[in-house]
Formats: sequence, structure tokens, C-alpha cells
Amino acid sequence: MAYEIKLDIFEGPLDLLLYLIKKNEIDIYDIPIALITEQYLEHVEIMKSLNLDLAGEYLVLAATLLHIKSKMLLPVPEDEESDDDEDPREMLVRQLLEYQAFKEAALNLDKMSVLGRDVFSRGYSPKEEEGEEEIPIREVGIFELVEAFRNAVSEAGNEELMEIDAEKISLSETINQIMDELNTKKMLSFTDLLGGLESKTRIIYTFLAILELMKMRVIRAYQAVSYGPIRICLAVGE
Amino acid sequence: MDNVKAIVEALIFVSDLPVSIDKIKEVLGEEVDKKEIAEVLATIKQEYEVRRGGVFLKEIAGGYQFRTGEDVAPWIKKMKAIKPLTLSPAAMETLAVVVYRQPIMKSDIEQVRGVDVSGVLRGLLEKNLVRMVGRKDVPGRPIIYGTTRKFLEVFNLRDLTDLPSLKEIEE
Amino acid sequence: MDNVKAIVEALIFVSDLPVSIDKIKEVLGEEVDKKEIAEVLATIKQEYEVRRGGVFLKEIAGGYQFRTGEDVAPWIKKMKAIKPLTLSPAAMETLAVVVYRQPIMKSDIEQVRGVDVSGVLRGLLEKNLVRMVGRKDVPGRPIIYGTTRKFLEVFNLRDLTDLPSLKEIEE
Repeated sequence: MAYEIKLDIFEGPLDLLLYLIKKNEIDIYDIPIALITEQYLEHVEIMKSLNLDLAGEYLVLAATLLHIKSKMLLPVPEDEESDDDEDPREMLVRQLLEYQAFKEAALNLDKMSVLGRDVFSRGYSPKEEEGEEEIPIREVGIFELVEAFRNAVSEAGNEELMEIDAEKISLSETINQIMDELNTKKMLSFTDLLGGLESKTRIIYTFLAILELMKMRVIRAYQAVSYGPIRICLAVGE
Repeated sequence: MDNVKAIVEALIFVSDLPVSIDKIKEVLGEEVDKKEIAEVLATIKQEYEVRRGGVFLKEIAGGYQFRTGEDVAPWIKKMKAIKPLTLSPAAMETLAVVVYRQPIMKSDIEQVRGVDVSGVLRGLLEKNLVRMVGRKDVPGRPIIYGTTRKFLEVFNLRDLTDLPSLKEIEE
Repeated sequence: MDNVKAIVEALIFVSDLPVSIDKIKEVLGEEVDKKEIAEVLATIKQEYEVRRGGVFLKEIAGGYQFRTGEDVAPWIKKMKAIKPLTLSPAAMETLAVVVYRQPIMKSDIEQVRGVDVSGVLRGLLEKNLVRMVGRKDVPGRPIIYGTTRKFLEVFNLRDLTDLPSLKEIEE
């Protein structure tokens, strides 16, 4: 094998491709696709033979390269040439250029004065990330919240609680809204709650929320006469 | 080493505790002797005194430390009193359980977290992140809790459906 | 209030995070306006630059903070035995895509980088350099990501416009 293979330094298939282009001193706008495809596949083969955990993306790009190669071998029909003269490599080139720009941007970022590496603040301590201290709320993101929930749940070891899905959350939201309205208006009719809603999902959630609240015995439903309007109110007035 | 002044100043600045001349010497190595360090320290000390800012270099407990001047103390106290809203990990967990399981009773939060949450819950109520949404009509009429509008504001959410699910996080 | 310079300097000195002009104004009260605070900050900044010590006043993440100069970093690391925050090239690339394309969906980051970014993105979220900023109003309402205040703090930036512009991508 004539190539010096740098295995784990590639950040992905695009990176490998860029490396090959640079190594061969190729014009990125005019990639000799047969040559590059061949070298790319050789690298992939070596990675495979070394039992490297080869990400599927490498194979996807291999397929793309082969596809482009075959397209370029096809003779372009005379009559179509004028209105369909797109180079089959165009998409790939654009993707490579974009990736290259961000790769450069990443290097530039790395050149900034990084806190804890190039510059330090007063009393800077590398441990400041950990600990049981309270963190200012503006520093708290949703991710911390989800992590906190994950912690809470995993400590409890409660499998059933693990699923958080959008539906559950929407239901909570709807329940909250209904409780808000009941806290101010004391009594609401079913139609009050359902009437103004145009989205079918919202109507379903509202209905489920009412059922849930009744099941929890937080609200009560009344009906003065059969087929009359159903009214709901808080089960316990405060 | 021509920037001894800058190095010495920075070393003291980033330390939590007063820094001794010996310690500075240890970091700077053979090139610089203690006498030079002492001279540099005197220079720095004087520079801060001359410019009459809010910070001074002080000799404390056998070492050197930057400290604020005494006259600015009232303002520092005032700023520290304007406490940003903070959350302990316990508060975060409790909040998270309320967020994803609302409307929820205190006993159910405790069931998940495995500890008493009275104090933490009170804190969240005081910070107006959690509120009582009603009472459950069972013996004891337990209060049920949910999140507030302020919770959405603080976490920059349009509504609760904006919250990511665990599944999304794991992806 | 004749010692505004001293007070402002001390307030910044004692804070763990960058301090905004608004915050300073809140502490100083009605007597001092924002324009005066900005002027005082400029004065302090200049004084530190002129004396060429180890510490400088910097504008970071919408506020002001004292930070050490870059040339003294080796000695600080030596004293504190600090292992600096490091990001892998994959993390840096992913961060760069988020920085310049925010708000961005995970799938768009992957489109640019050509690889799955789940693990890397998770790391960036954990380091609090990237956060979820919301959801996109398209079917599935995918999460969109952006950079955090901490990103600005860590990379010594006043705001995002401080960043060099991305090399124009030829059409």
C-alpha cells in the first residue's frame, strides 16, 4: 500500500475526502472522480480490515462517489446538454466547500483566548464546574432540567417513569390551563372549554385533561338535566 | 523573564488564598530570586495605591492577595444582596419532576425522588417556579402542583410542549 | 459619589461572572447614569492596559470581567496544575457549525459534517457551550440549538459579532 494512512484523525468521510484532495493536490472544482474514488475506497478497506469501528457514513459517501463516477462515464445526450448541463460532482463539491469552511472556523475558534487555557478569571478553579453549589438560574438550561429529571428518575429506579413524551407534556399543559380557568371562573361548561378550539388535537387533549382531572378527583362534572350542558368545577373550592 | 510583574500579579489574581513569596518563587523557578519578587510586589502594591481604584494588593497571613478597599464595602454588600435566582441540584430535580409529571402531588414527587421534598418545594413556590394548581378530592385533600408562567420565562420556553423528551435527549 | 471608579472596579472584581452595566447601575442607583458608568469602565480598562500588568478588564458576554493576559497562562497553569478545557476536533467542528448557523437543527449539523453528531452534541450540551433554544415550526417540531452565554465566556467574546466571519462559501 502506497498510502500513508492516518486512521483516527478523520472527523468523517468528508474529512477523509478533503484529505485525499489535498494530498493529491487536486483542484476541488475539478475532482478526478475515478482516482479519488479509488483512493477513498482503499482507505475504507484498510479501516475495515483493521476492524476499526467504521461509521456507516463512510459507506454512504463511497456509494455517492461510485454513483458520480458512473454518471460521469455516461455519454451526455446531445439534445439534453443545453438544459441539463449540471456536473454530477457539483453537489459534492458544494458540500466539501461548506465543510472546509467550518473546519477552518473550528480552527479559528480554537485560536481564541479560551478561558481556563489562555486566560483566567479571578480565583479561577478548574473544579468550578462541579459541586453542590447553587447555580444562578439564568445559567440553567433545559438540558440541565432534563438531566435533573433523569437523575431523579434513575435514583428511584422507576422504569415506568422513564418515558417522557410530547403527549404527556401536552396533557399537563392542557390540565394547567383548565385549572387556571377554573381557579378564576369557578365553573365552566364543557362547551366553554371545547368550543373555542379549532385544532382537533387540542380538543382531544382538553377532553383527556378533563377525564384525567376527574379521575384524580380534582374536578367534578355536573349535569342539571339529561342532555343538558355539562358543567365542571373544582372538587374542592378554596 | 521580562514580564515578572505581569506573572506575579496574575498568579495572585487567580488564587483563592494569599500567595506567599516562596510559592511565587516555586512557580517562577531559578531565574528569579526572592528579592526580585519582593521588589515586584512592592511595585504592584504601589501602582494600585497610586491609581486609587477599588482594589489593592494586601499582605495577608504571610502572603499577598488582592482585596477591595474598605470604602466600597457598602456597594459590594448591596450587589451581593441582589441575589440572582439560584437552584440547588435538589431543587432542579424536584422542579424537573414537577415539570414532566404535572399536575402532581407532593407525595408523588417524594415517591420519585425518594426523599422528603417539603423544604425544596417551598423554595420553588417562593421563587414562583411552581404553584399550587388545586387540590385533589381525596381524604386529606392533598395539594397538586404545576409549573408557572415564570417557569416558562426563565427557561425560555414558549409552552410546555417546547420541552425536549428524554428520548430526544438520548438520540 | 466621588469614588465611582473604585466602586465599579470592586464590583467587577468580586463577581464570579461578567458584570453588565445594567447590574452596576442597579447597585449604584439613581445618582449615576449609564453613560458615566461606561466612561468609568473605559477609564479602568485603559489604566490596566497602560500599566501592562498581568490583569486586564475585558468585555465578555455582555458584561465586564477581569482576566489575565495570555502571556502569563503557562505560569498560572504551572501553579494551579490545571488541565485546560479541551475540545476534540469533532467537538470543535460541531461547535463551529452551531456558532455560525444557529439556530440549527441536529440534522443540519449532520448534513454539514457528514457524520452523526449525537455524542458530540451531547458533550457540548453537558459542557453548557450549546443549548436548546426552541423547536422549529415544522412537522415533528425538531429541537433547534444555539450557543450559550458560557460559550461567550469561555471563548473570551463580548458577543457573537466578535467572531471572525465565516469564509464566504462560493456558490
